[in-house]
Amino acid sequence: MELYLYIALFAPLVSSMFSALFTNTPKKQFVGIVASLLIFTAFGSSTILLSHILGGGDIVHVEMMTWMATGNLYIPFGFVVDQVSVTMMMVVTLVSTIVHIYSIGYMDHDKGFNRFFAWLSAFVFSMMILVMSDNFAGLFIGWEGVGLCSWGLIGFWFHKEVATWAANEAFIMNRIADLAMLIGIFLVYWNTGSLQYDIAFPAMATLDPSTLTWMGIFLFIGAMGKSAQFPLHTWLADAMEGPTPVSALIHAATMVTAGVYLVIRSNELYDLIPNVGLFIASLGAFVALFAASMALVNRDMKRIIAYSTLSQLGYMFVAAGLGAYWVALFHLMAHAFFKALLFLGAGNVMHAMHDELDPFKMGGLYKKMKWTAIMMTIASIALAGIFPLAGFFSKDAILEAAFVEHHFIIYSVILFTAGLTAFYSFRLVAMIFHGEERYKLFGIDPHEAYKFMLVGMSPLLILAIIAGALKGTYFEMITGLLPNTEYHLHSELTYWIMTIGTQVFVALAIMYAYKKYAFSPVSVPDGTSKMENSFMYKLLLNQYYIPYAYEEYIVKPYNELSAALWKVDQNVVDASVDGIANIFYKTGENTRHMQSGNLSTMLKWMVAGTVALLSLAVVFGLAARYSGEIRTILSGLGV
Amino acid sequence: MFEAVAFYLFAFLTIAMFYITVTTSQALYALTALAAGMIFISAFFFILGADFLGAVQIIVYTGAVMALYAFGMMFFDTTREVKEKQGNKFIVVGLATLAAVMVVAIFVAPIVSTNMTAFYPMVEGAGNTQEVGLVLFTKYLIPFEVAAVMLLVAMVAGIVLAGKKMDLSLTLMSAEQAKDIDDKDKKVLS
Amino acid sequence: MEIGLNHYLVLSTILFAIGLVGIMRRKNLLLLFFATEILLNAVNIAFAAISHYYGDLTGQMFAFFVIAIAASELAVGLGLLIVWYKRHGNIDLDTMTSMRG
Amino acid sequence: MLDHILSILIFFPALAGVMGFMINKESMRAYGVSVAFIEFALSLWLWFAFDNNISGMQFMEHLPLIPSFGINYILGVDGISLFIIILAAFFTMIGIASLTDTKDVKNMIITLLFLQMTMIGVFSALDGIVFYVFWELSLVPMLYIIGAWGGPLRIYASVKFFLYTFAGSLVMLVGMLFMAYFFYQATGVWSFAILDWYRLILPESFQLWLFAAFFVGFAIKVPMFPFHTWLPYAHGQAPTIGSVILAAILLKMGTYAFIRFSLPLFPDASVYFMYPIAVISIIMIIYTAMVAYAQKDVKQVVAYSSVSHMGVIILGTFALNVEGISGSVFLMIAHGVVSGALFLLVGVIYDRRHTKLMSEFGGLAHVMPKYATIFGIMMMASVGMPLTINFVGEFLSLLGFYQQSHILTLLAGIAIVVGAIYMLSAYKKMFFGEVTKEENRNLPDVNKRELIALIPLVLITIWLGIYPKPVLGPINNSVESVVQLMHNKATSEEAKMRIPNVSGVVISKTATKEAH
Repeated sequence: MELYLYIALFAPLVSSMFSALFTNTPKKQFVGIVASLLIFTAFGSSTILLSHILGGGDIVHVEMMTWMATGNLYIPFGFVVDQVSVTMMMVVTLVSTIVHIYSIGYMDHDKGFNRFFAWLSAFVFSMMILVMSDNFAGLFIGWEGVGLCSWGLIGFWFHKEVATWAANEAFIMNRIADLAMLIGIFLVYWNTGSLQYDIAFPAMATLDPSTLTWMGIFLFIGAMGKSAQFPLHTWLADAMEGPTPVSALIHAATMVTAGVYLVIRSNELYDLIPNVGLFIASLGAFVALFAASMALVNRDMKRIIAYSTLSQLGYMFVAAGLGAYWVALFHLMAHAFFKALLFLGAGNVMHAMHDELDPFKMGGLYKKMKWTAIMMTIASIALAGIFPLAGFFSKDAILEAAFVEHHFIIYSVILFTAGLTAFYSFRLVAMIFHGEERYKLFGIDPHEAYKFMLVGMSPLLILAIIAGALKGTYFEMITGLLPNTEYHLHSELTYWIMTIGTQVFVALAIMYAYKKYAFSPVSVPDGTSKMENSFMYKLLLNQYYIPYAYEEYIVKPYNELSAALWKVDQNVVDASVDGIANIFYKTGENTRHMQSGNLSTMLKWMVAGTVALLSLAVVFGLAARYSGEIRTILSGLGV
Repeated sequence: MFEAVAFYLFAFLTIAMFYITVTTSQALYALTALAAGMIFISAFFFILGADFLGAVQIIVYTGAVMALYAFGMMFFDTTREVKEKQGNKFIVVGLATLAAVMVVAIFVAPIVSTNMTAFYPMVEGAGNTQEVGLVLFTKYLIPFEVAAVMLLVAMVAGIVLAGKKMDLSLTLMSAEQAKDIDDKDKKVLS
Repeated sequence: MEIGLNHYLVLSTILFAIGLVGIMRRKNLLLLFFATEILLNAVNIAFAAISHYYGDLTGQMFAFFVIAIAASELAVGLGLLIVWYKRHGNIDLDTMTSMRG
Repeated sequence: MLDHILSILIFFPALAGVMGFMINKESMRAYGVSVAFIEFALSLWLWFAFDNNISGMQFMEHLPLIPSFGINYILGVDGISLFIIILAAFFTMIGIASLTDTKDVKNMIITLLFLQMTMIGVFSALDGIVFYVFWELSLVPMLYIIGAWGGPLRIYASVKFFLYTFAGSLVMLVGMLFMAYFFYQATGVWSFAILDWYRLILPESFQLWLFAAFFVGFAIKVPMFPFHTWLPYAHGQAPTIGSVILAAILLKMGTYAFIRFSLPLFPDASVYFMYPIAVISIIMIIYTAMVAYAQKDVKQVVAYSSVSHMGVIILGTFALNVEGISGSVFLMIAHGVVSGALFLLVGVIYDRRHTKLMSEFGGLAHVMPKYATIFGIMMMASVGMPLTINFVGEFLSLLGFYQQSHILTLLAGIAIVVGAIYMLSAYKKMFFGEVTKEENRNLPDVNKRELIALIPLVLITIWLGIYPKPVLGPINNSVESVVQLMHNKATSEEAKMRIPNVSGVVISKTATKEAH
C-alpha cells in the first residue's frame, strides 16, 4: 500500500516538474495530456487506497525521511492514509483530474499553457501533502504550498494589474492567518512535545483547558485564513481573477476547505474545548449568512459562486464546530463536486461569452449551450439542497445537527441561508440560461465548449447527483476515526416536518428567482432603479464596505506608516549617527586653529598638555593611594 | 654653616643668571649670563661632593658648549635686538611653575616615600673621581661607549650641516645669491 | 642650618620653571636652545642632590649622561640652525610655519 | 595536511592573492575562479573530514604567538562555524565566477581573495586577539570594494561602514582585554583562548558589563536596530559582489560572535538581557520590514529585508535553547544563501539597465521569464516558504523563542506577514503588469555566466529546505554542548531555569579538555 501512497503523493509532483520543463516554450498539447494522466494516476492510487481502507485495512502510515531534528524536536516527512485523509485525497485527486482535463480545453489559446499545468500540478502536490501529512509541520508545508500555488495561479495572467493585486492580497491575508497557525503549532509542540498527530492529540487530554483553548483558537485562526472566514474573507472574491479552472479547483473544491480539514483533523482537540467549537459554529453560521447576502446582488458570475463557496464553508464550520466532524467532511466532499461543476460550467459560459462575467448581459444561453446549462442547473439544485441530490444529504445533516444540539439560533440562521442560497443560485442560472437573449445587444456569438471538456465534467455531474447515496458507506468508514455522533431527532414527525419544510422553503426560493429573472424582463442595471439606490443594495454590492475599510484603514495607513518610518530612519536614526560623527568633525574643524603652525604656540600647548597629563597622574596617584579613605568618605555620603 | 651660606649664595646667583638669560633682549647678555649660570651650578656639584661632575660641568658646559654657542652666534646677526611678542605673562609663568612642581613632585615622591637603598653605594675611602670611574667603567660601560659614539656622530653631523659653504659669508650675501647657492645644493643632491 | 635634599629640589624646581618660561617666551631659536640648557641643568642638580643624599652614584651617572646628550644635541642643533639661517636669513620661530595644519 | 587544513584555508587565498599581482589581466578571472574553486573544494574536504559526532572543536591548531600574555594562534571548527566557513568559500567562488565587466577586475579579485582570508579567519579563530585581528582586517577589503567600485556616494558609504563598525569593535576589544585580565586574576595566567574563557564563571555584575561591551561590537556588525543605518548605504553603494559578500558572510560575523562569545561566556547576562534584546529584534524585524516596503530602489528593499531577517536570527539566538540556537545558526546559512542570491539577482538587472529603481521596470516576467522564475524562487525562500532553506531556520528560531515568551514570538512572527508584503509588492512592481518602458522590451534573459552562479544557489535553497539534516545535525550537536555549558555555568536561579539542561552532559567537558 505504501507504494500507492507514494504514487498518489508524488505523481502530481512529477507532473508539475515535467510541465515546468516546458514553461518557456510555446504551447504543447502533450504537456496537458501527460499532466492529466499523471494526476489520474494519483487518483487511481487514491482509489486503491480507499478500497483498502474501505475493506477494513489498516491505516497506512509511512515515514519517508527526517526533515528537521534538533534538540527534542523531531519532524519527519511522515504520511498517513486514514479514513479522513483518504476521503480528502479522493476529493482532491478526482476534482483535480477533471480540472486538468478541462483545462486542456479551457487554456487552449493561452500562451502560458505549459506554465499553467506546472502550477496546477504543483498545487495538487501541495494539497496532497496537506491532507496526507501525519504531523502539523507537514500540514504547514502543504498549507503554505497551496498558498504559494494559489498566488501563482490567481496571478497567472500577470499582465493584469487586478490579477496580481488579488494574488498578493490572497497571499498576504493567508500569511496573517498562517502566523496564528504557526503559533498554534508552537503551542502544540511546547505543550505536548511533539507535532505528530498520534502523539500530540492523546497528550492533549491531560493539558490545562486554557492552554487548549489558546491552541484551538490559534489553529482555528489559521483555518480561517485558508477558508476565508470573516474577517479574512475578502481575498476569496478577488481571487476570481484567476483562470476559471483554478477557481474551480482551488477556490471552491480543495484549498479553501483546508481549514475545515484542519478542524476535522484536530477533532480530538476541539472535543476538549466545546466553547471554541461553539465559537467556530457561530462564526460559520454568520459567514454563511453574510456571504449569501453578498451573493444576492452581485453582478459578477464568478464572484457569486465564490460567495456561495464562502457560505458553504460557513456550513462546514457549523458542523465541525458543533462536533459533527463527519458531517462537515461529508458536506466538504459533496460541495467539492457540485461547486467544481458549477465553476467549470461558469468557465464554459465565460468562454462562450468572451470573458464576459456579468449575467445581466447574458440570458437565453440555454439554446446555445444545452449541456452546460443542464450541468449548471443540476449543480445549482445540488447546492440548494433539493432531494435527492448530494447537497440535500449533507446540508440536511448539518441542519439536523444544529437542531439536535439545541443551537436554535444557528439553526434558524443556516435554514434562512439555505433559502438565500437557492435564490441566488437560481438567479444566476435563470439570468444566464433563460429569459431574453440580452447578449445579442453586445454582439457576442456564444458557442458550446469542446466535447471532451463536457465529458470530462460528467463524473462531477454524476457525483453531484448520487453522492447522497454514498452517505451510508461513508459513515461506516469515517466513524472508524471520527466520533460517530449520529443525529436523530426525537420524533419521526419533527424530522419529516423539518425536512419537508426545508424543501418547500428552498423550492419557493427557487421559484421566486425564476419568476423574477427568467419569466419577467430583465434589464441591465444602470443605477437608476429604486432598488439599486436602496441602502441595503449598495451595502451588499459593496460587500458591506469591508474591502473599502481594509483599503482605507489598513492598507493606506500601512503605506503611510512605512513611508513615515523610512523618513524616521533617515532623519532620526541615521541623522543621529551622522550627528555624532559631525560632533567629532566639528570639534576637529574648530580646534584646527590650535595647529596654527606657530611653533611657539605649539610649545605652549605642549606644556599645557604636559601639565594636564601630569595633574591626571597626580590625581590618580593620590586617589589610588588614599582609595580606602575616599571610599569611606563616599559611603559616608551615601553614594 | 658654610654649606648653607654657599648654597644660598649660589642659588641666588644661579637663579639670577638664568632669569637674565630668559628675559634679556640682548643675545650676548643671554649667552654671558648662561655661561655664568653654568659655572655657578658646578659649585653645587662641588658642594654635593660630586667633584668629577662639577669638573665635567665646567669643562663641557662652560668650555665646550658655551664656546660652540659663541662661535655659532657669529653666524647670526647677534647685534640685532631680539624682538619678541609677548603673550600673557601669567599663563606662561603659571604653566611653567605648575609643570616644574609636578615633574619634580612625581619623580621625587617615590624616592622620598619609600626607603630606597643605594644600588651602587659610594665606596668608602675613595675619591669621587675614583668612584665614578669604577661605576662608569663597570656598570655603565655600554651606555658610556654609546654616549661616546653619539658625541662623535653629533660632531660629524654638526660639521657636515654647518660646514657647507663656509667660505661664503651668508650674512652679507643678497637674497638672490643665497637662493642660487641653495638651488645648486639641490641639484647636487638630486 | 642644615641644607637638605628638599632645598636642592626646590632650587631645581625654580630653575626648571625658569627654563620652561624661557621655552614658552622665546621666539629666537638660539635663545630657545639656551632655555633647554637651563632645563637640563635644573634636572642635573636634582640628580646630583639625590645621588648625594642617598649615597648612590646612579644619579651622578645620569647627570653625566645628560651632559653628554646636551652636548651632542647642541652640536646637531646648532648645525641645523646655521643651515636654516643660511636658507631663510633668520631664526625666528614665528616664521617657521611650514607645519601649519 | 588535514592537521593544518584551517591554516591552509585561511592563508591559501591570501597567498594566491599576493601571487595574483603577477598574473596578467586577461587570465586573472580564470585564476581567481580556480583559486576560489580550490578553496571551496578544500572547505568541502573539511566538511567531509569533519566528525559529525563530536560536538567540540575539531582540527585544532595551536601556535604560540605571545605566550607571556596568553595570545596564541588557536584555530578550530565546530558545527556552528563549519558551515559558515563553507558558505564563505562558496560565495567567494560564486562571486568571482559571476563578476561582470567591472573595471580593474584584477584588483577586485585580489581584494576578494584577501577578504576571504579574513572571513575564514574570523570563523575559525579560537583566540580572542586572533579573532579580533581578523574581525578588523575584514573591514579593509570591504572598504576597498565599496570605496573603489561603488556608486556615486561610495566614499561616504565606505567611510561610514568602516568607522561605524570599527568604533563598535573597539568597545568589544576592551571587553576582550578585560576578559583576559579577569582570567589572569582568577588563574594567575594570561589567556585569550576562548575555550579557556569558557571555563570561567564570572560574577553577574561583571557579566552584565562585559556583555554590554561585546554587544556593542556585535550589534553594529549584525546590524541591530538602531545601529543598522550603515547597512543600506553600504549595500546601496557597493557593487553587486560587495553586497553579496557583505550580506551573505560579513553580517554573520556578528550573529556568530553572539553564539561564540556572548552566550557561553555570560549565561546570566544573556538571560538578563534576553527580553530587551528580543524587543530590539522585534522592532528590527517589523520596523525594517516596513521601511523596506517604502523603498523605491530594489536593492534597498533587499538590504532592509536582510536586516529584518537578521532580527529573526538574533531572536533565535536568544531563545537560549537548542531549538532556537540551532535554528538561528541554520538561518545564518539560509540567510546567506538567500540574500546573497537576491543581491546577485539585483545585480543581473542592474547590469542590463544600470538602474535599480523599481519604477523603471515592470512586466519583466514577459521579457525575462527565467530571471523571473529564479527571482521568484528566491523571493519565496526569503518570505519563508516551507521546503526552502529559510523556513527551517525561521521556524526553529521562532519555535525556540516561543518557549521564552509567547507574546513576543507572536510579535516577531509578524515577520512572515510583513516580509511577504514588501517582497511581493516589490516582485509585483518589477515583474508583473505590462512592459511599460521601451528599454525593457528587448532585455536579454539571464546568460550562462549568471546561471552558473544562480543555479547552485537555487539548488542549495531547495535541497537544504527539504533535507536540512546534513547541516542541522552537526549544528545541533555543537549547539547542544553550548547550551549545556551555559546551563552548567549559569549562577542565577532564573538563568538555570531559562537555559535547559541538555542530557548530553559529557560533551561539554570533552570540549574544554581538547583545548589543553
